[in-house]
Amino acid sequence: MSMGDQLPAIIVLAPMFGAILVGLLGNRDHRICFPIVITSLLVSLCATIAAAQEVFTTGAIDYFVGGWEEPIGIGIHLRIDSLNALILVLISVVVVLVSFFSIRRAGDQHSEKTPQFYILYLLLCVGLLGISITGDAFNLFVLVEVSSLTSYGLVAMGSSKRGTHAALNYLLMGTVGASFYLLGVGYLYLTTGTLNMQDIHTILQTNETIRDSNAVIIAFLFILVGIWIKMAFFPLHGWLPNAYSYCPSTSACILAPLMTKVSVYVMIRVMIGVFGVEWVFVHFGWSHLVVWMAVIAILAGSMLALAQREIKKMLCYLIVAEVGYMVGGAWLSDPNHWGLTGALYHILADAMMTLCLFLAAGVFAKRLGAVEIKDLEGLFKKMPLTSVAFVIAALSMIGVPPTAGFFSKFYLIRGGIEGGHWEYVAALLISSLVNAVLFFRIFEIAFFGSKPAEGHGDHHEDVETPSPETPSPEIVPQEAPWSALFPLLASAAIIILLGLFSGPIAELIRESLETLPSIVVPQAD
Amino acid sequence: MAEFFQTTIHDYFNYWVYVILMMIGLWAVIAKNNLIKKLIGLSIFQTAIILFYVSIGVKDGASIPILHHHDPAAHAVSHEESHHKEGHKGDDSAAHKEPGDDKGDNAEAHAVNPDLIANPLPHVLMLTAIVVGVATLGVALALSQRIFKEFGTLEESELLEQLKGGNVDG
Amino acid sequence: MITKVLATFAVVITGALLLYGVSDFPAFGDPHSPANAGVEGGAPSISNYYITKSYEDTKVPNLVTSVLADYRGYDTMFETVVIFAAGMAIFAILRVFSDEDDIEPNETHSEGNTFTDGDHSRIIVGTTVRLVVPVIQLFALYVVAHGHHSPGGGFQGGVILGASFIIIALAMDLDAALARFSEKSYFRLASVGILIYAGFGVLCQVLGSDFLDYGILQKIFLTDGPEMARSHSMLGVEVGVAFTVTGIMFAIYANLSSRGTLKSAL
Amino acid sequence: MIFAFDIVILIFLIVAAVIALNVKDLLSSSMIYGIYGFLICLLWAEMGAVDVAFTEAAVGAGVSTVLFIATVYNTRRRSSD
Repeated sequence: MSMGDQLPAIIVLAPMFGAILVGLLGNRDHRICFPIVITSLLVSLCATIAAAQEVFTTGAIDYFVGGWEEPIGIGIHLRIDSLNALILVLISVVVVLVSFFSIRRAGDQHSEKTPQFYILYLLLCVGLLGISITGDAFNLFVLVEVSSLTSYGLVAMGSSKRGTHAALNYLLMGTVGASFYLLGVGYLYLTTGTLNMQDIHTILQTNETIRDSNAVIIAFLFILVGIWIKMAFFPLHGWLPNAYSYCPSTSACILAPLMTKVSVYVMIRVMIGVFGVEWVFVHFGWSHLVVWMAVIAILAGSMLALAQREIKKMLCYLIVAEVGYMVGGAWLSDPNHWGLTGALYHILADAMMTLCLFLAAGVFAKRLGAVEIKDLEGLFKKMPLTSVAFVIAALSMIGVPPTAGFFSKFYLIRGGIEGGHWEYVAALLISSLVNAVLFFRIFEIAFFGSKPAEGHGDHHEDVETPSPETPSPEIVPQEAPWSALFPLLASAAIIILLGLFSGPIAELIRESLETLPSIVVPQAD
Repeated sequence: MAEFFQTTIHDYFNYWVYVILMMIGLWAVIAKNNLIKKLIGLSIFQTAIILFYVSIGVKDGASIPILHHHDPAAHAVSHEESHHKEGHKGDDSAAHKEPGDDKGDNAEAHAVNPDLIANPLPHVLMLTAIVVGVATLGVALALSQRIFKEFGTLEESELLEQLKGGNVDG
Repeated sequence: MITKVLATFAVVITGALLLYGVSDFPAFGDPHSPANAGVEGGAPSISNYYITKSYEDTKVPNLVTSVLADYRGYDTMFETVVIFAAGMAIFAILRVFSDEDDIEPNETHSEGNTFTDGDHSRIIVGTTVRLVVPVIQLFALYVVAHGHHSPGGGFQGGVILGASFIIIALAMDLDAALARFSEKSYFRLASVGILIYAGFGVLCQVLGSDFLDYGILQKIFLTDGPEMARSHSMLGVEVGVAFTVTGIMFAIYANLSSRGTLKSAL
Repeated sequence: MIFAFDIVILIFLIVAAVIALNVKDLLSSSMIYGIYGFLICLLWAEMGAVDVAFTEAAVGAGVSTVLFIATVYNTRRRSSD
């Protein structure tokens, strides 16, 4: 039994043993928490990289927990294939970066609860990694509950009054969403008799009576609605803006980039792995309606972001728009799957962009006390390095070529054109334009000072009497501490690397979609 | 009449009731003003889904999923006699060839007959769902206590007024 | 008012969709429905496999316990993680350390540590609880240990054990229960519970088989075949689950009933 | 699995659920939720799901009701709707 094929278990177990150790040893001395956390996450990171390497060289890794293999559905079946290998690497990279950002948090308020914070943090990593690996429909529900419960705890952990109310709303909607998913799996189990994703897939392909039965259509509908609620897809996004903007900044930095993206991956896994592409686009057939819902999500998200004054609220509505990109991309049903490639690539790109932006917003709130956009006075001078990372992430959001955001939009637009969804392509372009307006408005305030009319350039500052909002230049808050700077610059660098290597990465993703039958959906209009 | 009773009432009554219970729970989660009532609605919503899962695994005339005597052969024999009295259906389904136990049927003279034992899988899944439901309920009650400590009320209407009106700290 | 109309509208649609799905269901109680007897296209029915083969594999008469702890043990491990995470989340949300002003400070109970502490109205409750609690705890251990043969197991036994401490807190006051089961000890007990469960899994890996594959543990339990090893390790895993559930159930009650102060309580 | 018994409990369930949600006093609402919990536990025991019934009795109906009552004790007992 070489270590090689124990990888799926190691990936999930490393953070879990970290959480247990923090549980046992953490209360005695809080300084021991971070070393345990960082070692367990690094072990998991190496395991995911090794697994990804093995997947792209030899092929999918199948792992049967408990050694139950012969009849397929008996035990729980974990599977790493080219669809989720990159997602696993993404999760462990983001998790390691944010754990650096969380060092600073340990010092300040609520320091008695540091062990509990790290336990919830590690168990959230266990839930997210487990969701990406599992090949069993009910096991996915249990892991969704693990990650949801830990995220409710993380959101409500701060001292903000609005945060508690937002956490309760998040809990109510999240639980209803997870229960809808459970209901969908129940309908599927009742008609197919098994819980293993691959087994359901084979049954749905071979057995006509089941494939056309209403119960399977209703099962898919409820699984989809449940996942959409977890993903904050536009009409069901009510919980996200308050939950992520009023929670402690460390929690926002870990939840914003990952929770919604992993739910998008789950939707794609259910569409491809469980129901099968041709069942979804031919039998279920509502793909045009879903693309139109995605268009509405993109436009509404962008417009609402434009209307916001607080930075974090604005970023939250951008997340809602980005979710619209991915859902639309996945449902484009274009013949050679550029939409799906774009959606999967966008999961990687968008997670990094959101991470960088939320880290920057967290640092602004901590160092400058800047909650509103207009508070970002003279940012470039005060915090040059943070601003560099913020600008890179913003350019990537807009879709400027060297960054990852440009290439993901490029693939999505190409999928939209080939799939004949011109409304989707238009929505993408409009949203990029709105992002441009959004971020240049911030650049202007950050670079030129609060009121452009008041004469731009800070060299005038000492001449005029410093107006009340512009703090006098000598109290210039210095750069963010290294524990915040390292993840910021690292994520900005990854955004550019993802952009430069987008060709080979897209090729890796397309290789996983090769086996899908390319179906041309009869154009409804 | 018995025909009507058999087809509509017997076959689908359980599923009708689980849908009604679920809708009562969902309606309460959305429409009730008091947070505790919302949580009671959420619990009813979750127990209704558990009722649906358990009614998947029910078999007419089947016993609980515990094999009584240690020796399965002895067990299956006593099982068939005990069922003769109770339901005539049990008898002919016992003779019916089951895919599960046709292998080596004669070697294990009386392999356990799956039709006479309830399906254990939904029960396992629902143990998990009940425990997850209570965990979520605990966290939700902790949140509502903290909301009461900070806002002084548990009524959704008053909470929204306070959030919109006063400049509650961000 | 608008939310009530919106709610009714959403509920009616969801209910109609669900009932539309129900129309295709096999009859209730039908032993040959796909879930109970499998579908011709797919693999042989897994539940029939559990019923016919699980006694040979694991020597555990209670099919639910064998499927819960062995075949789908990975699910149950994450269920224990869910409970542990809920305990930690409630601690993080509600627990306060500084005794800032409490809302509606309840009249503090007299400091008596005896079950009745002289207050006549509590004599009946106090004496019965004093007699009943050891029996409850014994029954809880029986339920955990006897999970293989009768309904019960880690979760039920753990909850009953936790409930025995809750009864002490209700009959006397929270300080008496915390004196017997302090905060540090119930969080440590919960962590040890998960350590036992995951430890069994990793032990199987170390001995050379897959995660949670108990058959390999026959090298340790020195049983003649893997089946008995599976049965013993299932009992070990159930004990781990019972530890975690006991600790966390009492933690949830202690935090909720005392608004996180762990002082004046229900 | 006596079907008549099944129907009676199911009807009681719906009645208990509706009452639990409409009673104004939260303490009695929690107790009626306890009744609902034990009714559904009885139903599952009767449907052959003994482990689920045991868990629901201990965890679902038992501990949940205690947690509800603890929370109502620490907050307000009257509910507006």
